[in-house]
Amino acid sequence: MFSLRMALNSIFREIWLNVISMLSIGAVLFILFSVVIAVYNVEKLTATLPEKLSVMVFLREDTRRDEARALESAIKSENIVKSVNFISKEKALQDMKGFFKNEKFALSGLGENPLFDTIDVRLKGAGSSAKGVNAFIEKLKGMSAVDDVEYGGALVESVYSLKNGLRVFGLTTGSIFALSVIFICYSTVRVLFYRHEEEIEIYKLLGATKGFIRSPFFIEGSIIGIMGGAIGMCFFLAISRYVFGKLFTEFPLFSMIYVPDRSFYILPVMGFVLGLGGAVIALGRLKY
Amino acid sequence: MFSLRMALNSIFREIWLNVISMLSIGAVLFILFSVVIAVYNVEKLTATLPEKLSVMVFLREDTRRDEARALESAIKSENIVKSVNFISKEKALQDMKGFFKNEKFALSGLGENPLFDTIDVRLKGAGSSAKGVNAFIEKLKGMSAVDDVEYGGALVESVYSLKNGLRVFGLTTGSIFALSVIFICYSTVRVLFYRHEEEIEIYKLLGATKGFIRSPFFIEGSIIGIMGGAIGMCFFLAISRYVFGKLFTEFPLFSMIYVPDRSFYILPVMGFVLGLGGAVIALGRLKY
Amino acid sequence: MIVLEGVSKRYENQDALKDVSLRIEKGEMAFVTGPSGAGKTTLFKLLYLAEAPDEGLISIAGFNTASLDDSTIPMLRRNIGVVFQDFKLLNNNTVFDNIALALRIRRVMEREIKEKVTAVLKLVGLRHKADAYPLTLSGGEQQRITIARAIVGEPTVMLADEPTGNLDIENEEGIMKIFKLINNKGTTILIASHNRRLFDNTGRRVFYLDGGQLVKAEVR
Amino acid sequence: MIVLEGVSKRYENQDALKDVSLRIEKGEMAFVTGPSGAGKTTLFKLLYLAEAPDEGLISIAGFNTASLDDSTIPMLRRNIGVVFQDFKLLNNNTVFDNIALALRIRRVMEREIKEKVTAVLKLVGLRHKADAYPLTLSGGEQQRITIARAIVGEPTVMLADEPTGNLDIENEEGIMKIFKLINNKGTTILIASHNRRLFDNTGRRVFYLDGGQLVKAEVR
Ligand SMILES: Nc1ncnc2c1ncn2[C@@H]1O[C@H](COP(=O)(O)OP(=O)(O)OP(=O)(O)O)[C@@H](O)[C@H]1O
Ligand SMILES: Nc1ncnc2c1ncn2[C@@H]1O[C@H](COP(=O)(O)OP(=O)(O)OP(=O)(O)O)[C@@H](O)[C@H]1O
Ligand SMILES: [Mg+2]
Ligand SMILES: [Mg+2]
Repeated sequence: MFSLRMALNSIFREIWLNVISMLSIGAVLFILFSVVIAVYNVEKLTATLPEKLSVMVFLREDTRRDEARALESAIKSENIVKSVNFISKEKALQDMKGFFKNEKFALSGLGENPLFDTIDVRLKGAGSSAKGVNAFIEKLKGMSAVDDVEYGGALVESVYSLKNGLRVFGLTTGSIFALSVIFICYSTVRVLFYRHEEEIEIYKLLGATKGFIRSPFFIEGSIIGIMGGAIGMCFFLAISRYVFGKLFTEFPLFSMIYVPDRSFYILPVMGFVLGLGGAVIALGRLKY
Repeated sequence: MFSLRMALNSIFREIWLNVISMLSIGAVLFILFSVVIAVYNVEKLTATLPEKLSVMVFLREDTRRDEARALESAIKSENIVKSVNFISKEKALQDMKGFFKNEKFALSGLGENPLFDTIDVRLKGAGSSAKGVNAFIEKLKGMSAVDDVEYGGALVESVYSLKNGLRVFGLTTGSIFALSVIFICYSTVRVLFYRHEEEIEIYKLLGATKGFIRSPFFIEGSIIGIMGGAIGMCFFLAISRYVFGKLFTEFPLFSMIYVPDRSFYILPVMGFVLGLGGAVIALGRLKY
Repeated sequence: MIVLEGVSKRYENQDALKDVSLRIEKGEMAFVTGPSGAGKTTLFKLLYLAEAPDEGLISIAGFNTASLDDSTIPMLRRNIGVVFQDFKLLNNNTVFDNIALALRIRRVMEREIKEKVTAVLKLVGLRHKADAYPLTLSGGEQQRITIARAIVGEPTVMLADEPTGNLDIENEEGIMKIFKLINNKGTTILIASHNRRLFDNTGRRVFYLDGGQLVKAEVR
Repeated sequence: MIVLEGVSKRYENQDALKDVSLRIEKGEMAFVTGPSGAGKTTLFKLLYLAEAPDEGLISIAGFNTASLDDSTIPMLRRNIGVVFQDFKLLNNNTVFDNIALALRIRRVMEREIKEKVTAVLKLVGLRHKADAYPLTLSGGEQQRITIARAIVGEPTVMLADEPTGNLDIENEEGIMKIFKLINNKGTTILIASHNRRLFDNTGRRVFYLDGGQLVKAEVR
């Protein structure tokens, strides 16, 4: 109780200094949270990218339907494969006619069906790498019933590159930002606590135990951190409601930005941890 | 000279406190610079997007070649148009045959050329909006020689939406971050200067003029700011050399990230301005 | 109660104390005097463990100060009431809280604290200043608050460093009366002062320091 | 040189000065005394413009303090040397720089500063402490540094608030000799102190304050 009173007293005696510090912790947590949300969204976006990759397997003209079915299930059992879809050449022609009709082509002049049976293979997104995909394609090409394999080629490379690059990029940037933010919070509490040095000296000389000396400061640090986090949260909510809100209606595309449900509740918690941690480090090992 | 000595004395007497503050200003300027670079790159990327938009104008079967040419130059004179490219139906067929050959189609069975003359219209990126494009397309559709116009439709909308959305998003985020960073720098200097209040009081009581009192603090604020900016710059250089360096070789896609030449020299300058500004506001109006 | 044996303390370029030996008995009230910079405050700092001696042995309230760990130091300090020459008041706390701190540290109940603090404030004549902040007090008022804080915890040893430097004769006499009262109740008291009025004709022992050396000890 | 007419100053719940009128002539050395909390320091604060009176007129060194703007206040203060009761030394600056500050503020050349500071340090017997920091000095040493800073600028008026509270008799006499010397050179000096030794049998005027009121003025 006394510690809490001391902490509140200390905060209120120099309220503006403390409010400024809370605001700055709030601002920095807000930045961190925005960056994390951005990284998270990029991650989420890229995670879906490779699933859209498909490989077209063209079968030899002389492949029998049962052979084709066998091949289909063989491919399906591969680890890397998400789904397979057999397209007979009759169906392909049908599709094509429909397609070209719209596109102002007339294919009525075609004699014999010039198309091939194909298997449309869709690959799994998670856990697959460019290397794995290439190996899989080589394997397909080696199969007897397979005439040719068509796939993104350079595209596969660059999509995986983008995906992993963005992951590495996002995680590095995110971590560096997070470290910076942690440091700034620590620094804020540290500088704020500097003016307490004389006070701590007096406490010691009067015979206060370490616990007695520390507790008001830990409480003060925690309060500053929690308030900072809460300010950051309000800031984020205000921004996301008014700015993004407007953005969403004007540019519907942005409604695809996804903020994990109520995740911003984590800001006061982070503020608390950082404020308390900052206080602990700032006070350091008390020595008599 | 004396002011400078006082400022350096003040910094060195409590060197750790000042280094911590410099580091935290450095960190925050680094974050700001990274965000600005990111926004800048997104801007740059989106600025090129709409130029890739093309509109296909299909001409009536009975259009004469000279009519087509006249139409072509009429379209070309439109403000919104970047370039036009007339494709005769013979050339279109030629292209198509080449295309389908690779794709295992045989079009040899085709009798008469079923294709149309078309004009491929590329639009300017800058200064054009979804509205302008739609109006232009309506205008094209109204022309007598035009059979049909094919264009991105929803795509046009969403590319412009993306472009403008990203711009609004980037600028808002960037400004909010910039404001936060300015505030954090101010707050750091403010809290750091707090311990000088007694000193300033003594200066006043001894009869120092305002200029005399202020100058050491302005110098101190500037030094802290410049050092902070320099730290941020070193931080950015180190990161961009080692982290991005590795990223570039592993994921060549990322070498498209563009940092305007030597723009990071601006960090110490920003630090200087913020540090000095922080000192000016922190000291406030001195009163006797 | 207080024993020094061959104690020396040196700062960078200065001997603050040189080979000082003295012994103050339990329940005694003694004085230390000497010119400015003689080492009086340094002697006190050694006794309340703010500094460690470079040589010699110090024992206070039954503890050998050389062999104390971090848990017994605060305990020992709570047995010593110190009137600091530079007051060392918490400027952000009221007079009441400044004095109460000495009791809160001892985990005294709040109700008892209220009683005791009010009593010592009355004793030093500053009851009406309970809610004031130290910086709004006059020099002499601050000094009396410091004295009140030192005595409120009823320590077994009291060290008073120049306790009347900012006080007029009436207040000085009042404070000395309080010290005698406490001393009569059994508290060992050591007072450092230039003010001869405090110890002349008291029959108390006075130690003379000069340049860090104990040059004389006499009963006045 | 110093004129007060019907001056009152009140703090929240306290009259620190009540209807005080007094006049100190140019070149005079006078004393203010009175019990702790009488208002001596408050009187000084009004004179060096740290506080404004609620009522009455104050004139010092030819200036009416009520009609000063921000550019003349520092000029006036540079004409007044103050020995603060609580010293007000810059703890982050050396003794030399603390004293030199009073001259740097006056835009004195560094070479001259060096000479003058060394001279006053010798005067107060602390030349060997030029490079020390205030917090490493004894109470009496800090007080003498404060005195040195007040006199180094050769002010026309000197206000000394309890300048010998932490000093032994020898140092006290030394400081009083310095004050007399300066006074003989023409500086008007006002000293606040409880210490009767300073003014008894000097033939100087002594003003008695009590509870903020001027109760007596006599020549001792
Ligand atoms: N931390 C320190 N560093 C360096 N020198 C110090 C330190 N503390 C004290 N001294 C020096 O040691 C000497 C003794 O100081 P001390 O404070 O004990 O004197 P004192 O007898 O209390 O004097 P006073 O009556 O003026 O208070 C002084 O010359 C002082 O400058
Ligand atoms: N800023 C302030 N706010 C409230 N009260 C104040 C303030 N400054 C002084 N006082 C009160 O005014 C009265 C006079 O104070 P002052 O400092 O003038 O006394 P003094 O004569 O100098 O005493 P001492 O000899 O103890 O230094 C005191 O009771 C003090 O508590
Ligand atoms: Mg001392
Ligand atoms: Mg006073």
